[in-house]
Amino acid sequence: MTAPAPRVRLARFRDLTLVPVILLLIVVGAFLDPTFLTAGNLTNVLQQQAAISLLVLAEAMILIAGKFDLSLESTVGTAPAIAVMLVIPVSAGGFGIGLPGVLVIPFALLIGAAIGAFNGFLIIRFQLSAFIVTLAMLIIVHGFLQGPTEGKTLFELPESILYLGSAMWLGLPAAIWIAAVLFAAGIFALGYLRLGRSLYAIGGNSDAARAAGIRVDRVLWGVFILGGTLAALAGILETGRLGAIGNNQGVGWIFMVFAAAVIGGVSMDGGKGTILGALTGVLVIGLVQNILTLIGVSGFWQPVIYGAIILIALMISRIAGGKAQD
Amino acid sequence: MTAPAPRVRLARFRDLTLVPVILLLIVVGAFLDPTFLTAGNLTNVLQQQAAISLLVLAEAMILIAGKFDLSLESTVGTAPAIAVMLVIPVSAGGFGIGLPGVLVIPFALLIGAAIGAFNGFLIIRFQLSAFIVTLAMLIIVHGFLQGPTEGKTLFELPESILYLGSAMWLGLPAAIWIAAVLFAAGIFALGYLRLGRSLYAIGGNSDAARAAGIRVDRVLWGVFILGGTLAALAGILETGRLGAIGNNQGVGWIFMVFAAAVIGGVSMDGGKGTILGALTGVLVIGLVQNILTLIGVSGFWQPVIYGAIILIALMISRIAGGKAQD
Amino acid sequence: SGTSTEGGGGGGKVGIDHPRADSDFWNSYIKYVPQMAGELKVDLMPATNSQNDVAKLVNNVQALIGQGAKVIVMAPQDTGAVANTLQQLENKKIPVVTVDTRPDKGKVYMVVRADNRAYGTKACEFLGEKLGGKGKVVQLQGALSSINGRDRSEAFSECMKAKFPGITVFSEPTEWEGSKAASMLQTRLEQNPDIKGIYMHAGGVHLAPTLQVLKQKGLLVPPTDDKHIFVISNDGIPQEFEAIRKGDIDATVSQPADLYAKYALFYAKAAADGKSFKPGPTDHGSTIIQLPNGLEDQLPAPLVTKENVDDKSLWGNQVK
Amino acid sequence: MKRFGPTTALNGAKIEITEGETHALVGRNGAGKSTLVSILTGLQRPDEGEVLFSGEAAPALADRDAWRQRVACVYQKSTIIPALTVAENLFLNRQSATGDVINWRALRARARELLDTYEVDVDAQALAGDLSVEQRQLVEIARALSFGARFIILDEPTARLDGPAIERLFTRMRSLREQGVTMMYISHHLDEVYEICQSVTVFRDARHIVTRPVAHLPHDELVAAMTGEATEAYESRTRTPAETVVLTGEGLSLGGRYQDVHISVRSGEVVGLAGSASSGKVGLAETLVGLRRADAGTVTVNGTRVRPGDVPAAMEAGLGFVPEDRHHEGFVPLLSVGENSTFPIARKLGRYGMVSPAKRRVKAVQMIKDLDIKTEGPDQPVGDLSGGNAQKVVFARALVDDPRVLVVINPTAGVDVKAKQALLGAVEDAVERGAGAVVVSDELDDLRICDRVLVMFHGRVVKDVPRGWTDHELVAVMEGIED
Ligand SMILES: Nc1ncnc2c1ncn2[C@@H]1O[C@H](COP(=O)(O)OP(=O)(O)OP(=O)(O)O)[C@@H](O)[C@H]1O
Ligand SMILES: Nc1ncnc2c1ncn2[C@@H]1O[C@H](COP(=O)(O)OP(=O)(O)OP(=O)(O)O)[C@@H](O)[C@H]1O
Ligand SMILES: [Mg+2]
Ligand SMILES: [Mg+2]
Repeated sequence: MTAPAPRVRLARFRDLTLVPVILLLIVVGAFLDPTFLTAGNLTNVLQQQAAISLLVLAEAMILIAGKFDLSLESTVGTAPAIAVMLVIPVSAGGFGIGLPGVLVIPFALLIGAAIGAFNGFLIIRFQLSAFIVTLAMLIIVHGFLQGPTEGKTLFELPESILYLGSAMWLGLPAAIWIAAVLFAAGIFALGYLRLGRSLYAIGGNSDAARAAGIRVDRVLWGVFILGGTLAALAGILETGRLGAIGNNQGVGWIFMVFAAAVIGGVSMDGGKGTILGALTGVLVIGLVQNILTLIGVSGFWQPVIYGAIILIALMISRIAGGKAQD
Repeated sequence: MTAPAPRVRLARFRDLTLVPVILLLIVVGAFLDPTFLTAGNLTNVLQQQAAISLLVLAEAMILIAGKFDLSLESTVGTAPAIAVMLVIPVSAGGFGIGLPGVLVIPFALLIGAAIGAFNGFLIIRFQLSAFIVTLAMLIIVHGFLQGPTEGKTLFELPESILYLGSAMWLGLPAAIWIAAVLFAAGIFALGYLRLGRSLYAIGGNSDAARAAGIRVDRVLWGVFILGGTLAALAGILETGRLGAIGNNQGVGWIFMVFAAAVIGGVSMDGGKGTILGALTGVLVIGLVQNILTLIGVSGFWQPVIYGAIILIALMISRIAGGKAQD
Repeated sequence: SGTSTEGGGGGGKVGIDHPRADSDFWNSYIKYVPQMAGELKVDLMPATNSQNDVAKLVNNVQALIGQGAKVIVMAPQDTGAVANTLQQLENKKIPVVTVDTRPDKGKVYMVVRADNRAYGTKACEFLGEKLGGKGKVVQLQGALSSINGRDRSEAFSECMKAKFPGITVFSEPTEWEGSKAASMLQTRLEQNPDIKGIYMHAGGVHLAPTLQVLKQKGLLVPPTDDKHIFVISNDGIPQEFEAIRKGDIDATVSQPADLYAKYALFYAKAAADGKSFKPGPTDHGSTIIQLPNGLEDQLPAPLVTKENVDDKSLWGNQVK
Repeated sequence: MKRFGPTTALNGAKIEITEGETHALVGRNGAGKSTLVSILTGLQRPDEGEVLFSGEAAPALADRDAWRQRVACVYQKSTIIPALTVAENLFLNRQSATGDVINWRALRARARELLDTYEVDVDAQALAGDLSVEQRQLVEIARALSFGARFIILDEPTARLDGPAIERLFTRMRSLREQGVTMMYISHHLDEVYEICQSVTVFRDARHIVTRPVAHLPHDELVAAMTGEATEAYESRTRTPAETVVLTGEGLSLGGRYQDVHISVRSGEVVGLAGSASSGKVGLAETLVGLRRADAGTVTVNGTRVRPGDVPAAMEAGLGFVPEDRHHEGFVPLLSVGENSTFPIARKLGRYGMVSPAKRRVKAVQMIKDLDIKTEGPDQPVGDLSGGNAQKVVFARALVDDPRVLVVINPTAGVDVKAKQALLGAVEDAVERGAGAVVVSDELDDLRICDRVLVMFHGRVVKDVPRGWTDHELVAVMEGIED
């Protein structure tokens, strides 16, 4: 009984295999551009990643529970847009129903939850493939942004939906605080709550989880609903940051979301990974984007460098983590 | 021992759960537009789907073997583009190396194979996550189209690369013949060849496959290389059809490729599905696109209808197939 | 240049963000930028690229400011979602020149663009006249979520409805994709063999697929032939000119990539030097108009046909 | 009554268990025992019939908590979650004793206490996926027993345990019975039934055959009830090994598992490998077949020196083997019985890389007959077979190429009495055809067919015991009591 000790310690650090990558990026960034290490720039990085990080949080939970949700990226635009259109006048591109403006945030969250619930319904009740259901939903939900707006940007927004994404709390953008609190809650829930732990059991072996008395279907459904709600919140933050809802808000995010979750150690096969790991993944991606922007790499070659850095991060986390990935 | 007969027959038809959907689409199409059932229109549908169908063939094999390749879509543009740039003069956007024009097809296939080999190398030798490696490669490979062309469309192409995608053989576009022959070969290989059957074993339980004497790594590597080569061939056909290589050739295809494979019954978890099933998936998608174009649905709402039809196809194949999907 | 007044001196670094790198038009623009910067002696910072993503645009602009940009040149493809950024820039007293698009909200120093609605109208008038006000035409639309695609599309359709009610318009949403354009055009021609006109929103992505489909159908014939389909394109890239010379297509609207680059930097430098402008005609054949949130210099976008296709002043004839 | 498609897994079967007794359920592979277990624990709904607990109707299927209060179970299929620690697996879904927030330190302490109670020597913080098959089984048992349920079902708990572990389990079961706990016990080791149970129910072909107190059902009658015919005890055959050596391992060492092992097997010889837990016998066998790469030493199969860690090469040289864990390395669940059993000879089933389905079918039908596999036919996926029948398919795969060297690891795990005889007979048949065999097993019955048994202790071969040993002698060597 002497061997176990080092193994345990390793296991605990497995969430943090990206920390050397983050340190490396900070050193490289500081070296390449003096602006990089300024508080202003680092705050910008965090603010820019706040919205997408909520998607990573949602996707990490869904992946850990052994499922998949591609449609989150469409919810980012559609949930706040439909909510806004419920309250603004026809002249500004709304439906002209004229519901009170303060309700726009609850509406948006509800719409996100409803999209998640519909995903969950199809996947769990009908036992359809999560990948393909949410792929179809990605297309459909985005259509529900494009259709009613006819491709136009909504820019006359009620003040309430702009607040969260643009306010400053204690000298930092509110979005950073919100993301931080939600990540802390996620780390706590998936580490210390029975419900959170049940995601690992379901993702690891759903028959065993069922046999152990976990209400697998109910928990999964809850995770999809929570995922949709977080995506809607991400949309609210993004709306506040940009001051308008464009027709492709959120479009194309999902690849980055998966990249962040997976290099952060969350397995695509379910049951493995942590929220803290996913957070490190988000930070790596944010720092890489920031550095590439600062040094002004040619737009044509930027993707190559970016992709190569993801690959290198993956290899480093493979070597540091020591286990084959899936 | 009287029972087995029905089960076998059922199992054989499980590949064909989309046939009712296809029949339904044909009836609906004929009803909605008189052009639909003309030989000319149906030939167009097949020709339009020929290139993407090769990607579906490649992805189906990779999925059956339990892996994943997102980068195929980038190979569709990059492999022919680089091959073309090796032969055309600088004035037309080439590298000015001036290799003979007849070599452009072999070059393109080789480049595709090389991309597949590199994917395989990272995934098999380094045991990295296939999803994230090929996601990074999707970005990188596309960068290798954007970088050298500086985002420009290649218009001046050697005749040889245009031939396959535009020629007519026996009254039908050559691309249709090529896709048909390759699908027939795929159906035969995965049904009756030792090597083909080993993909199912590897995807179903790779440890058991190894213990049964299958050279798992070698086979997987071969599948990635074959996948890259097929993607390059798809790129060649597409180049011939469009007469130029644009900077986003193939971009965005991968979602449709997965949708076709999965509604066609190929499992994302490996070991399940057939090439014939994948082919029915391609046909469904092609028919839906054709009908939507014929009836001229508003561009804004088209995605909603499109996504909804994928969902319905999925449900029908679920009900007809009778088994839960994953 | 209209009327300019000298203000306090200064100068300073100009930050520039490119909108995308996947279309020929923007790539020509991107190539003109450093060249023009050299000619105009603009202190240009390394360019960023927001890859058609407004979120990236915002990040890039923040980075440019962080690195000390005094003027920003950008081409927001999403004209609504930059409102907040423009507000921030205004608060920081950093003037903004936008290229190609006109932000819906937020202060701009100068908008440098040709009118995309005018492109659609020009194409409509050209096809309407050629077809004699009756028949069927196809418009291969760009992405409807982009303002340019939407402007061209709406202007074309509205003009057809108003001026040529006898013409039926089929609108195909191609998302700027050649593959979709080819498939949709092929299907539409199968359904309506009597289509007589095509308007392509972007020659860069639509030209080759359209010609390939027409060739396959045996419809690539001179205007004198009954089967001829009149094709008008948009962009003004050299390949379109080549096709016009060969008689494959009939016209294009030349989008002035060189002028975009030149006047974007010209106004950026002027802003850095503290100059200001007033509405009115300019010395380079354009007009400055007053917007609620700034000024706009409307550059000319000529219609190119067989008659003027060899005109040396067209940017498409200067590309090497 | 329970049907799976065309298969009737239970047909009017009934079982009645008196409170406080330990009740055995026996039957051949595929008799429907595990299906009954899943119905009795509320995982599946019977197509017809009902379940009563103390005369009350069973709770609704969705009400898992109610089921778990009534019955705890060790399932035949693993319900361990590999990515979680042992401690968490033990207390899955009841991690926190009080309140909602999990106190990991307390959880580990509880787990350690539980593991100590059941004398399970594993680290509570280890990942369950890193445990050996045997350790995992012990964790499952400890978990089921720890619920405090008044009714416990154990479905083949001893199939993967060695002697001392089984003894510890029985001690525990006896003390539970003294506390009035009712148990249902499923096993293919009939001697265990006599040792631990008071009454026994026999199933055959999905039907209930007989229920009787064990004292009133002698061994022969019990076997006859299971198989439907009189069956004699297995007699191992004698033979004289030839001179040719078909398998040698020289100077093999693998860090932490075994050191400097020499082994050589002649044609016509069966060599046993025995040893208690962690003696290194499985690791050694896995090295011989190429599943593991030794740190040092060489393996020669049938005269060919095989590249270390290269299973295909070893198989080409003439090796057939049965791996330790059939779920892990034994079969591909979605593929048919026919395909799973013929993979090693695929190249012989057609020309130009083709596999002729007709030839495969013929071969598979023959293997199904030879090994008496209960299946709907060669096209049934192996994943749908009962545990013992799946094991037979793995055996079929090992034998299909008529190997010159046969290495079998725990070959009869979960296999019924009659099938056990068929499988051991198949090993002996292969040996009579000139093969050399290595049998790695925790079951002394399996080792009886061996011409000699190599006993391993702490990674070294400590003794070469010739045929004719008594149980007591062999166990003493295995435990290191005598050398
Ligand atoms: N999910 C399933 N699908 C189809 N058939 C099944 C399924 N589960 C069990 N069966 C069939 O039901 C029958 C009874 O299986 P069961 O697992 O109950 O046998 P068992 O008595 O436990 O056998 P063993 O001793 O080998 O474990 C077998 O013929 C098996 O093939
Ligand atoms: N140090 C270890 N690291 C990883 N796995 C181990 C280790 N020790 C044992 N195992 C697991 O236990 C199995 C058997 O181990 P080994 O060959 O060392 O002893 P054994 O005599 O078969 O022990 P047992 O009787 O407990 O099975 C192996 O297949 C392996 O999976
Ligand atoms: Mg069983
Ligand atoms: Mg063992």
